[in-house]
Amino acid sequence: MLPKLFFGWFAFAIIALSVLVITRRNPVHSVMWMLLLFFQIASMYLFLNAEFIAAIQVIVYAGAILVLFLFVVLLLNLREELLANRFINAWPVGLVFAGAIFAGTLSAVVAFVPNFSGQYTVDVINRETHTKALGQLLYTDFLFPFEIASLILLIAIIGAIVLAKKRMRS
Amino acid sequence: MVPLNWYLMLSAAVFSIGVFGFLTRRNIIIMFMSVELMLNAVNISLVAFSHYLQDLRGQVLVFFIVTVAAAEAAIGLAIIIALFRNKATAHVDDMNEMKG
Amino acid sequence: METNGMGFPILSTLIFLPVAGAVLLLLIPRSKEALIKAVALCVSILAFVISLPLFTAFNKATHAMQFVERQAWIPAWNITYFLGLDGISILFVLLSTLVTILSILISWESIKNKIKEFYISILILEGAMIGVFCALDFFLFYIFWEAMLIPMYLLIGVWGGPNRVYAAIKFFLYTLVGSVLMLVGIIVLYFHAGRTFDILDLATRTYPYQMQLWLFWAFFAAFAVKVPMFPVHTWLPDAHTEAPTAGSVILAAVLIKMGAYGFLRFSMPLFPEAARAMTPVMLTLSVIAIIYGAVICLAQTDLKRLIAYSSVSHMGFVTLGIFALNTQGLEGGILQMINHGIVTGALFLSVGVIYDRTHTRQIADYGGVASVMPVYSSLFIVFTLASIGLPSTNGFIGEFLILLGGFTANQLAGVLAATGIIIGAGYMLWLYQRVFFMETNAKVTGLADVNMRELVTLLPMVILVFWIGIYPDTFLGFMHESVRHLIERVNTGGAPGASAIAKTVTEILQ
Amino acid sequence: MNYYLLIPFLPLAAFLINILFGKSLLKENAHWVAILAVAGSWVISVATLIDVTGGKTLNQDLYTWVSSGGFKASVGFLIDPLTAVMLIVVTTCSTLIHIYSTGYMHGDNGYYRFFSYLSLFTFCMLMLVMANNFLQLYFGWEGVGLCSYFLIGYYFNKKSASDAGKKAFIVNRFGDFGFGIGIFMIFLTFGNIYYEPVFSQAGAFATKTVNFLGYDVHLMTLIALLLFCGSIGKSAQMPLHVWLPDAMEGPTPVSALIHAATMVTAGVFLVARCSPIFSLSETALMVVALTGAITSLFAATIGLVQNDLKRIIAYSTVSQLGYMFLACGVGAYTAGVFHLYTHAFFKALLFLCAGSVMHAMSGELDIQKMGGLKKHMPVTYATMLIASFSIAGVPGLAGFFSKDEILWLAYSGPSPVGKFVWLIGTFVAFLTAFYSFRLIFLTFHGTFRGTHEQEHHLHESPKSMTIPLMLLCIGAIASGWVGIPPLLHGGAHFTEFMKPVLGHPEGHGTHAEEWMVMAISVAVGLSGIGLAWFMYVKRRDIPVKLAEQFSGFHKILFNKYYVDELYSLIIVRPTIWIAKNVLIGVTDARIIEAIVNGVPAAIGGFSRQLRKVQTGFLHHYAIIMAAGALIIMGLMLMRSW
Repeated sequence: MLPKLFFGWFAFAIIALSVLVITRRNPVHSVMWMLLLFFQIASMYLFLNAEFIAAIQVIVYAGAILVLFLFVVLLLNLREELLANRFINAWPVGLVFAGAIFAGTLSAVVAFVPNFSGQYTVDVINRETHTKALGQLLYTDFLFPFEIASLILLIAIIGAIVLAKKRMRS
Repeated sequence: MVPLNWYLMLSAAVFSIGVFGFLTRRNIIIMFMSVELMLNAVNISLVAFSHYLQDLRGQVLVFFIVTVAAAEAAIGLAIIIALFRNKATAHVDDMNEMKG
Repeated sequence: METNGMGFPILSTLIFLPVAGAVLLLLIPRSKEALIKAVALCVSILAFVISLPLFTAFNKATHAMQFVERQAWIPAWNITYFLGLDGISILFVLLSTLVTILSILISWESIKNKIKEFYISILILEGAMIGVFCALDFFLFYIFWEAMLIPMYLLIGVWGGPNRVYAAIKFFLYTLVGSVLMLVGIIVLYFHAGRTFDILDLATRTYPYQMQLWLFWAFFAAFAVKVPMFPVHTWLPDAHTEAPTAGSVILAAVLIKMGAYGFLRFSMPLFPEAARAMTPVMLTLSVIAIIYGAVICLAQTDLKRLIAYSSVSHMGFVTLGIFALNTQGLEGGILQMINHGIVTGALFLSVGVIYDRTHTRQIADYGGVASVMPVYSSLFIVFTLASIGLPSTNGFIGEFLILLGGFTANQLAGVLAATGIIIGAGYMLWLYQRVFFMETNAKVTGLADVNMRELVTLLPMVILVFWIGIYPDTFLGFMHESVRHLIERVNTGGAPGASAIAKTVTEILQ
Repeated sequence: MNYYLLIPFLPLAAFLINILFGKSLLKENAHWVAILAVAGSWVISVATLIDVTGGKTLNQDLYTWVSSGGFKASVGFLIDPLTAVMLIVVTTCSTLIHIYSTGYMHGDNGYYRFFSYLSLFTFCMLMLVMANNFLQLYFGWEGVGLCSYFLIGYYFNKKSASDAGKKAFIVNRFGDFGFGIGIFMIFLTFGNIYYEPVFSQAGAFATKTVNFLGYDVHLMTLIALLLFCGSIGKSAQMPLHVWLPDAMEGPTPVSALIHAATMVTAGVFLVARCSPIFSLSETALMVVALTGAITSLFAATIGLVQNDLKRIIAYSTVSQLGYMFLACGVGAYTAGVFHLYTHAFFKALLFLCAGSVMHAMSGELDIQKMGGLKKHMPVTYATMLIASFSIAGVPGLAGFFSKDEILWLAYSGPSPVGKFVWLIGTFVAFLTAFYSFRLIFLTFHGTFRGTHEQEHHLHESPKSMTIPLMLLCIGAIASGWVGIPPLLHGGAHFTEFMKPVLGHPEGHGTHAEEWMVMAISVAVGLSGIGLAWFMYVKRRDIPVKLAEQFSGFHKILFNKYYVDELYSLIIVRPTIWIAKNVLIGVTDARIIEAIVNGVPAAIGGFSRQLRKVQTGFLHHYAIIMAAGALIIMGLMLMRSW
């Protein structure tokens, strides 16, 4: 019963925070709500035996990406935007589409029953420790994608610098 | 024990909220955040799958998604800065430079 | 790797030397214009010198491929790197290497912007052209065939006249549409013959008649556009008119020969029955092209456009000879391809010489040039006369053999085609009169006669005009065996002993 | 007897030397090379003639020119009596005219060019007459046409001259069109284009018919008529005669050499050379005879009223060439060649005299503006008078013997149209005498009608011009003496000499008839001269009155029956019109280009519509993307149900 209660709390918090994130007029507020949201998600990950992912969620998402967002929002100085309409005029269309997607996904997952069991049971992970198990997998089977991911990050760094740099000559 | 379906339904809900935000908000930064929301929805379902199927590969995927999200955020925000510098607006319906 | 009897892979050298030269040019700073030109010229001359041994080492007594190079390339698809020459293709290789030198020389002063890229394009074009004539593997052939398009497209589109972009795109699309159909044909052949691209191998098999017909028309699409044959000729005037001199020269001298070469190398030996069955259609189209092109020339006001339309007419003669399917017609057709390359190439070179001075192509802007540029006029009249087929020039030998072959195959075609000779004299002499005779136009007074460089450019063509005209055996000798073999294949391929062409009246009567 | 090779190649060498070095080195001395070469050829030709009279003939290949499959043609030489005579005609006229030209062309700034063309012409003409196969004949044939083109258009800055040159070349191409197809037919028939085997096998095909373009025709008639097409063009016969009068734009020595003595007679030479083929076809012979007869009459009538000195002689040439064809057409090839040979001398002489007159008159050509020149230029007058007597057929002179032989053989020969063409020939003889002497009287007699300035300049031409006149004059008098008929106790040596090559028809008539034909021809000739004297010396008002009385007819004659205009109307203009308005305007522009440009334009139009989908608004793309995702999701769900 207890896990279900916790889940209920997380579900409620995550959905509510999500709605808050997308409905705030001021982006700074949105970012703040999102920060809370990420903490909620990270906590939920702990209940799913994924400590490392929870850590990443906090460190990378909340710590790095959101800070980036915040910087940009502050940098842009969006005073006029705060007075204008938040949504496009045709927002009901968006609602219909989002609803349809929700309905579609729901209909697919509602009856889903897991019928597969891998080798990483809770016991195994507890014994090996989560970080080590994940690390082993990353550095063996997923070594190549891992390296590619590092390259992507490198490119993103360079790209961000090039894009955001003020043009000296123009 | 919480059934897997609940997590998936939660994920679907968050995803749909993200979609709604992306489709309806005018502010490009909020749209961007909606995208992050969708990514997180997917992460939730992946972690849940990983837990219930007892397979760590789902979490490896999450790891990569986080990486890509970071890269995407860096590039995307850089673009937004460049865009704002030229157009002085963050409202996407003020921009249609790519009109055919 | 089979041996070619030369001790080194001469054909590969010929193909890739110009490409290497282009790479070398890439490394030279663009400010060193003189060096760029010199290197381009040296590379082209070197290629020509290397190609000369082909001329002497060629064994005229056999129709087999010579100087063969063969190496597995993409074994998974059974693609080989397979080169070789026979009596049909060898002369075109020599023509290509010669014409490249001349087009580099003629562009020496007329090309003023993007010099480096210009010479790179020409050298790459040379490599691709030689590749087309040497390739004996369909895949390799198609690569060269398409590779040729790009530098030519650039030559027209970048260094051309005012309407160059339209002309370049027209040229490109026209050719591409044709080539794509050919590609389909090649793939069909590949699978039908059990996954081989070997042209020689494919040319010994028998295909179902219906399939031959379809493939014949697929290949026809590619080759007819290149020739160009009658209904698909309209890219040529635009391309020629807008192209820079060097582009026009290469286009006229080599590129449009590839269509006719394709008929000889592919359409006929691969689909002999279809070729025989389609002869009436091809003869009709050829005759239409001859007369149509010639009559249009009568009303042209633009020098290059006139010569371009005359190409349509002259290439009509070539296809007429080829599809006469007899020795005289075929040998005449092949020789006429060379002739047309020399004569029309030379005419474009000559027009380039005077265009550099006056910057106008309108015939009405000229007149009386013979009084100011006597040497130039003498050279031009030689090419004019060769173009109208005066005996002792090369044009005569080719046209005579073609008409003889055409007349033998189909009297009406021969007679109608012969009217093209009358009209040909009409427009060329009209052109010559308007440009060189009559009162001296104010726009041409005081022009300098040809300088040393231009003389050196035009003289080889003059020599070839008379060489082929007076002693054509040097060149016809290369063809005899290959042509005999080709006729054998066409006449007996598929259904043995189906028909014997080239009957004299004597035989019919007796 | 290998020195014969030098005959054509000496002039070729002279041509090469002159064209390459004439401008820079030789300049005013260019004529030396040319004259030495052609004189050398003349000497060898004479030697060859002596050899041939001794019974030698020669048929030898130099090298194989073209060979392809069963087709072979070589550069080779055939020397027989016909060739020997032609060699003499060509080299003699050529030599004399070269010498004459040194005077006539003196000071012209294209001096070297002129002589190099003359040498080239001589080379081509000699190749033509010495050929031993049809392809080499064709080479010479086109070669002389080319030289004619150059020389007619020698004063190329003049539009009329360059027009005339072009016209000559293109009109000739019409004839060569038939000639070429004739060669094809010969090859298809005999599998060979060498004279020797062709002529020896021709008899075997005498009765064969062949399908030509869907019609069954008599093979030999077809070949003969196709070859005759070439002759019509080259020898300016109807209907392709239009180029020759215009060709008078060229310098006068050229008119004398090319358009009177040698090149234009190549057509006659061709018919004579192919006599074994022509003789097998009565129809072809009849066509030849009638073409010749009609042309000679037609040209003579035009000659009556022309005022241009050279054009009158040009029409006279056309007329005389008609005469030669008339002779060949009745089977009297020897007579035709005999006339060719005598005609070369007196007609060249006439032209050179005309050149001499022009020289004196500073280029004036209108005989109405001349008159009384005989006292200023006695040599020219005397020689031209003799030439005119010769052409008018005054007994004892060259023209008399050849013309008489033609008329007699036409009258008595086996040809079915013989009597008819004899009648025309006799009438033409009258007209010829009349217009020749109209020319003489208007030019040399009476009073001078030009400007004072011109009168002041009148002078006899230099020695370099008058000496050739005198030498040719000897030819105009004496060249006929080799063919005096047996009736006049002559040996008819010419006929005997030619017989092995050309054969000779026996006239079927009595001596009385022969005397009658001769008498009539002499009578009409003399009466023509008399009438001319009466009209242009005695009663100068008659021609004017006649012209007024028959103004319509006079106008037609004066405008040469409007043939040029007719051709322009039915051939030239429609062709250009079609080229401009149909082929360029409709087929190329409206049909082919419409398709070629239309397809891309249609695709372009479609994409212009299609690109409106690209609004540039991010939300539109987002919605479409969501819709796409929904559709995919829907499809997946449907599959799982």
